[in-house]
Amino acid sequence: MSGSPYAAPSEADTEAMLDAVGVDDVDELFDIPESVRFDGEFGIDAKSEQAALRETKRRLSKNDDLTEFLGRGHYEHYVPSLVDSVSQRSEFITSYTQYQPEVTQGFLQVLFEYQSLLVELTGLGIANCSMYDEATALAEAALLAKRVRAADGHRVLVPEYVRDNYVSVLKNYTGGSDVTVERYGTDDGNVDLAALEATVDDDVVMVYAENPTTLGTVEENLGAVGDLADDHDALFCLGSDPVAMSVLQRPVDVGADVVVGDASVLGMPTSYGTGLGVFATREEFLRQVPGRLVGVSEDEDGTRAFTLTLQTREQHIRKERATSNICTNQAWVALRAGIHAAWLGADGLVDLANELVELPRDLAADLNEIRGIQAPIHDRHHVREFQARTDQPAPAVASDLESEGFAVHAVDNHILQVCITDANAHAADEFVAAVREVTE
Amino acid sequence: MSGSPYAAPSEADTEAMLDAVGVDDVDELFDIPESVRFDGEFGIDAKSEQAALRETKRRLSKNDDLTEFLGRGHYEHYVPSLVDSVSQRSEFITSYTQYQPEVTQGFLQVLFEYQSLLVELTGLGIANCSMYDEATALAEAALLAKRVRAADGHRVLVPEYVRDNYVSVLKNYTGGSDVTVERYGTDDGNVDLAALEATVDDDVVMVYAENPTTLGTVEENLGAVGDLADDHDALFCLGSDPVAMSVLQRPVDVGADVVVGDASVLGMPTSYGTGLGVFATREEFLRQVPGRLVGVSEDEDGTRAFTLTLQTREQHIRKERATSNICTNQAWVALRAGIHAAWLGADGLVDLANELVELPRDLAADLNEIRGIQAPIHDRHHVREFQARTDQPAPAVASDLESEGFAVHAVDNHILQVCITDANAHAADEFVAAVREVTE
Amino acid sequence: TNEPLLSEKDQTSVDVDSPLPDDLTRDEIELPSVEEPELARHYVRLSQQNYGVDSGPYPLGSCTMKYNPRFTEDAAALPAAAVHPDRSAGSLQGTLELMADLQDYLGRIGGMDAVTLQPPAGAAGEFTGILLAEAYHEANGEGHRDEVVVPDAAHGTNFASAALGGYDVVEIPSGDDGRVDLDALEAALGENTAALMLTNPNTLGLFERDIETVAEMVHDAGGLLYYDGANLNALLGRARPGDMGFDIMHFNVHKTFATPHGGGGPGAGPVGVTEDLAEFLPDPHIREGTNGYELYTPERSVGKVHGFQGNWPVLVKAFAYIDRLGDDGLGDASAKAVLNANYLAEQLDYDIPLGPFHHEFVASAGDQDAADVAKRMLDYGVHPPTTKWPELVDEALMTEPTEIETKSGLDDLADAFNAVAGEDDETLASAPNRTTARRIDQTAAARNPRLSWHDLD
Amino acid sequence: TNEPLLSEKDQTSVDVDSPLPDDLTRDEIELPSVEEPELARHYVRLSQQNYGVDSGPYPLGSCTMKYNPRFTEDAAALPAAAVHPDRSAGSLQGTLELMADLQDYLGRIGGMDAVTLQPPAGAAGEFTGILLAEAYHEANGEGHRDEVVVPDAAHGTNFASAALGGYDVVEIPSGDDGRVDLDALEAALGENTAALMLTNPNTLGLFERDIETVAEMVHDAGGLLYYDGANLNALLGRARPGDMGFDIMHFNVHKTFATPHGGGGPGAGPVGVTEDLAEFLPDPHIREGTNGYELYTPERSVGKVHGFQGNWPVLVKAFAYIDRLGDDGLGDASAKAVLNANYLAEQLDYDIPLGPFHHEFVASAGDQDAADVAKRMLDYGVHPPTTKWPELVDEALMTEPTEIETKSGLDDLADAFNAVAGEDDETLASAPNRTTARRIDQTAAARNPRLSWHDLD
Repeated sequence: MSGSPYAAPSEADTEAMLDAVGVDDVDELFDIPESVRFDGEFGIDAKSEQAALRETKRRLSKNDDLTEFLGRGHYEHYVPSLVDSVSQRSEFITSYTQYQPEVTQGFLQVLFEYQSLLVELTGLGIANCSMYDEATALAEAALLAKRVRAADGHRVLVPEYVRDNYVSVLKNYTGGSDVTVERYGTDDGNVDLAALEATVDDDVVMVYAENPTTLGTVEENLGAVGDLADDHDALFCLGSDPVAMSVLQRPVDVGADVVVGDASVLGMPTSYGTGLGVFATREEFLRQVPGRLVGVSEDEDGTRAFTLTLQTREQHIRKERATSNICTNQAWVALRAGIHAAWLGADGLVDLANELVELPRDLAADLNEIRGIQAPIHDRHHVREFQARTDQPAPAVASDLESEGFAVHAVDNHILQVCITDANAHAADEFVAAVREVTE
Repeated sequence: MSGSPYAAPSEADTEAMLDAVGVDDVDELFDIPESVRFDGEFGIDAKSEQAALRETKRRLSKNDDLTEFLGRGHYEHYVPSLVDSVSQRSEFITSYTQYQPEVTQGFLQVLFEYQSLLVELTGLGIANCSMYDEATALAEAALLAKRVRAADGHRVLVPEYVRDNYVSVLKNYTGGSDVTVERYGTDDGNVDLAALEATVDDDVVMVYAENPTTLGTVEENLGAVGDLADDHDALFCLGSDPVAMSVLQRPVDVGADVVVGDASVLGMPTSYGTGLGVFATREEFLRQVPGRLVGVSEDEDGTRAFTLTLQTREQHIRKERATSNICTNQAWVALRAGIHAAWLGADGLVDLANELVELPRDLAADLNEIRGIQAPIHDRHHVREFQARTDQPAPAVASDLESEGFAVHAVDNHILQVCITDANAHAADEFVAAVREVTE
Repeated sequence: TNEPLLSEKDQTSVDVDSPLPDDLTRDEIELPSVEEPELARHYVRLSQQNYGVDSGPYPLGSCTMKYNPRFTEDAAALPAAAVHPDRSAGSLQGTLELMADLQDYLGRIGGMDAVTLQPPAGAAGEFTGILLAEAYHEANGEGHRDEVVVPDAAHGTNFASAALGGYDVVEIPSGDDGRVDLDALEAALGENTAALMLTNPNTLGLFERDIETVAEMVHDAGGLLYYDGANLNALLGRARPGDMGFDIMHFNVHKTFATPHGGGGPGAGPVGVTEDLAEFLPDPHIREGTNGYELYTPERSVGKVHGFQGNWPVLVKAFAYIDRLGDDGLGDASAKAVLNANYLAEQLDYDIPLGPFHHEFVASAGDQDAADVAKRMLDYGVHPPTTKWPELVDEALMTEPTEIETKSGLDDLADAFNAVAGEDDETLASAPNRTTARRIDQTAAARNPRLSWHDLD
Repeated sequence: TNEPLLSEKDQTSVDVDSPLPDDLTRDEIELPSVEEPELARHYVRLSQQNYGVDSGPYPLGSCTMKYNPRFTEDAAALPAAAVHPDRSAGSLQGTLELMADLQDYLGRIGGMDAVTLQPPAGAAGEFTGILLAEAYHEANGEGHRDEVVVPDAAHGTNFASAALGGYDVVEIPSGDDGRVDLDALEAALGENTAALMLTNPNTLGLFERDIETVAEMVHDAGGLLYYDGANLNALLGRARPGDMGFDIMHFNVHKTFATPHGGGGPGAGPVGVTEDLAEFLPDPHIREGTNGYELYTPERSVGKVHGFQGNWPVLVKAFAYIDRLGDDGLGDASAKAVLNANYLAEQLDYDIPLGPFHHEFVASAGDQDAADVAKRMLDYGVHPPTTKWPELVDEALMTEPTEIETKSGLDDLADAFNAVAGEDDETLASAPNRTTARRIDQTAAARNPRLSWHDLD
């Protein structure tokens, strides 16, 4: 084995090309000072395709094969085969950003349809093509809020239930913008309106809440949260996802100004956290939106055509005054999510969402039958997941469950979090039995 | 769940269509006498895609996960990812036979390139698009021999080493043609020239031999076999495969009139015996060839174009006087084999074939070190596989090896057959250890 | 623009150097050596010059070009499906269970008592059926029966499969109504009749209303009744060949159970039989024994019709399809297939002489040349119907939209038909103009056969 | 012809009926409900209206559009790769080992001491680098440093990422030779300098010959040197950022390690740093501990830059690519990338003012409008280069063929360039004519933004 199997010129062609260029050796084409030339080795052996694939497989086979009851921001739903089949088509997966729309109408239409899906789900006027994930989308929302708010302001309020991970991202993104991120209180797994009211003031640029929350609960007072934000001219940013939004209160109806979330709940298997950041907002903020937007126009013949638009917001044109530094985004994940959503259709989305209300309700009830387990701990409706209190230390329970082949979150000393969807529901009975086994 | 998820008309459309057709219910469109109407149930429950996939998986998971050292006509080589990626493209896999060549140039060219590969490998003038597998190709060869031979004749001679499976197919196909199939002797894993000479006569229409043989041996006297057949105006049919042919004696050079074999050694994983019947022969027999042929022509603009040709040989035109009853063939498998061959290239094919000579040689030597095992039993060169003698009963050894996670052929009371290729070579050491374990 | 042949991209001649002695090897081999990036482009471009069901309507009569559900590909690609055919039955309980279940499903769907999965295609299924009929008659001491009766409108494979089995084919003309002419049948049947091969609904889409009489006549003559499964998609859940008196039948899994046709194959042609014929089925057969599923040789097996077990991955796809659709889905597939054919027919300007038809109909191009009509339809971005066959209808346009088309898809397809119906012969004769290749000279291809790149300059 | 929008195929309004109380649910939702056969066609047709690397040359300068090996897709799709990010480290030893090995590979390739895989794209890598620089200066009591120096030819993301971190961007003009002007750099550096962000070879394909001097100047000023990895494909095995004095760098895995760009992403932007900066890396980091691989929080970690661990499947693909190519393959990739660029340049009629260039060059369209040149090239079936940037070259055609083109592919590409070079402005302005869409009105799109199907009539 020598050389790259993907470097096309044959030996004979290489000779001819060197001749044409007028050098004897390709090394002569490298204008690198001797002093910084690298004459070492990386020490990586070249391999056949078969061996390279086997090497990856060999490593990954060291992962334990657990049935996951995990959620908290990353979810699995059954992904129809059509998604892989279509998204792996060369023309889609090997293409670049649509800088030449005349030859990339296909992907542009796919992204336009994805934007349309999110507009329908959120009720907001516009959605972009994607941010990296929910955390970075939330951060971009805070930056948008800072930019669009009439008065200067410095505070972003997020509820206690938001993952530390996301808050860390939010703080990093807003660190350069004279914004502080603060937590506000919650009550029984929902926003504590009184706590929010006590802290919100005119220095607040954005109030964030989630529905469903990271705890799996359905928020019951979103309209009031929106009103409180509105009273102080702060933006109300709501975190959700495309499946939940198909049945939960429509974001625009509870006063949301921005919706963020992770749309990789559609189209992707669990992928160690790969996201698809939702970013939808009101039309009035259009020119402050981060990321790519696909719009409709006409071509020379007057035929409808799609194109990236309003690019003057973006880094490659506006540089340090851009609305965001994002360039490469999650377009292909958006393609996959779009196919999945189209495959489900309106009915399928609603049915799935309803199933995600029933499954955790039933599983919590089953677990609650077990001595030493109280579930759910929040007196709320749930989507996909819920928390349970364990008499025994939760980390030990989680660890014991791992030995039984199941993964759950231990979020506190005596709190487990359990997620159930269409993807793992078939294992619910075994899971309950395992929990009984390790706790009783 | 009701109805087929792949039946497109919506409920509203169905109503409108029934109206247009002028019936109230779709049942009215079925002109079936009451007495033969079926009013029962199949008793098959409709399922979601997820559930149906799980049901297939559930069944197949009951297969033991064995590392196979099996061959004897069905082989595995590493199949590059490009093969799946390309062959699964909708335009290829969802298309029909190329009856409208103006919109199927792509598949026609693929098949033309496949034919060209076989012409190069065999040295014979023509190759068809595919038969079902080696066994049916062999049978078609015998029928071709019967048709093209100047004098009437009734005997087809095949060597002892041919699988009973194949002989059964051969007998079934020739049963309607006044042909008898007879075995002739072999010597140390090769054709026994003397035995052949003793039996061949002017009533013989075809003599068959293999290279490599079903036993894995390389035939050393093919030229003489060809001459013997020629002496009696019988066709010489050679069985081989595209990988072996890239280094073994070129069929045309040993006098082969027809080459059959299984080209599914390329492009396919083990697939419980799915084949790709090779059928190549001399140009003079062109109009007697069974199956599809792709040829070159020009279109209205004078541009080179491909098309199915010489269709008057085929069943849809010539009916009972067709050269064969074959219609649906193995085109998609030919596509896969063609991609695999192109991916290997000339060098890659030769390298692979050479590896297939070295691997069994080395493995046989290793097994021969084990007390109670003699390998190989034939004093020949081998390709992919060889036979070994076991002091213990071979079926018991094979069964014990199964418990250790390996599958081998027990072909006789004290004879094992072992196949090693690039696909299982990584497990050779464990295999040798297992054989030692179960025999010593 | 044409994609060059691989051989035009590169030809590399390799001197064969091998661990084998020189006299056992060839000297050299010359093949293209093209790196993967260029290979990927080659095949992607070629695919783009090919039309499949996913490209648009494919109303090819008698071919039943249904949508191929993508999940069935995933089912067939499961690693546990990739096994060698010589594996012990004990180590392949999953494979055998799936096959046994598929046998069972097919038996229920066809109304048959036993089913073999071995035939690798529909025509191979027909031939298997012929072998079974032969063995049956032999066993009954009626080996003299050497004729197979086939209606003129039958698929060419029926004739060829019977001939391959050594039978004389007795062709009978159809009646004016497009169905079996009972008098002609009566005349054709006799003591030498081994079987009648029948498609129902026939290739005109017409149900053979007299099927019970036909069955009685064939059986009275001592023959067997063979069902060509090509048009089974018209009957799912509404009628079963076994209930009509058929003794043997084959299934075309790509037609009825949506396995992809792959540009020509692989297919699978399982064969179902009544109890009387079960003992003759090919070797091996699968059954559930006391220790799980097992392979066995039926008592008077005809032997093998394929080197191994047929086209297994195709069988997995068929199983997954049936298992997903179930009774409801299968019945709905037929209902919509028939509705779609009738709705499409209703929209066409072309005359459709015979009916009532089911899942397909044969229109007549009238004064137009049906083959030209087909070429012209390509210009409208759709695949044309089967043409000029069956010959019972002048300039036949044999059309089968299947259940996968939407109403608006059918409307568009009808628009294409009707646009062509209104065009003059010159326009038709010069078509197609908007395709990868324009009209291809078939005569030149056959007169000067060039079948490999070695034959090109 | 256009493929209709899904919303034009169907719109189904569903009244939401849910187990939740009404006041917690929406009333209705309206979305297309299209059966799978039609959906498959929809997406297949849309794909056919899209151009990718597998379609033909894609010499988009600075984007490094390499062939995406298909086996890396299979690697990333392995079932064992599909895991939840909150799984315990103990149960994910395979994932962690692969990540640790990729960190190690990237460290060796870049000459860096530690690497984080968390940034989900190149720009996210830049931003992570900025966070690291900030944390480093803070830790050294130099939190006052609030300026990042960026050459005018740098990628727009450099400016935007620095700004996102709260830094003032000090832009410096390039010298006449297209490289960093040392005087301008000297003037820009000072006690407030946090970092210089540099691409090498730069966006003109030119190696910054004075890199050692540049590094010394930046370090003397107390700043850090940041390497933008966009052009690393030019240097593999021949030079390493770490050896040139860079303190921080990001890798664009789709550019250098052939992961697919997917029409815009996902990417991955791993960041490498020298030992001094390792303690600031994002949380969590991976290391081999006594009980296997483990996740830990670096001592002075900047925290998180992605909700979880970045774009994991992309990282698997990058790992598989590097593991397959090894030293030989990676070095050859760069050699052929540079050879291809030089060979292509040699064939062009357009002027290329600056050199010697490496894997890409910037030609000038001269009197022609570079954007029009690009549109016209589409008519020749190839993807055009990046245009009008960098502005250092008039009417820039920034061209990067990469190593995947054959000589004859480059000849064809050159023919397309040269054909366009010989055409008049009118022809160019009216191009393209042979594409799915003709020239699209960008102004109208921005003036009247219609960003969802709700905005259409």
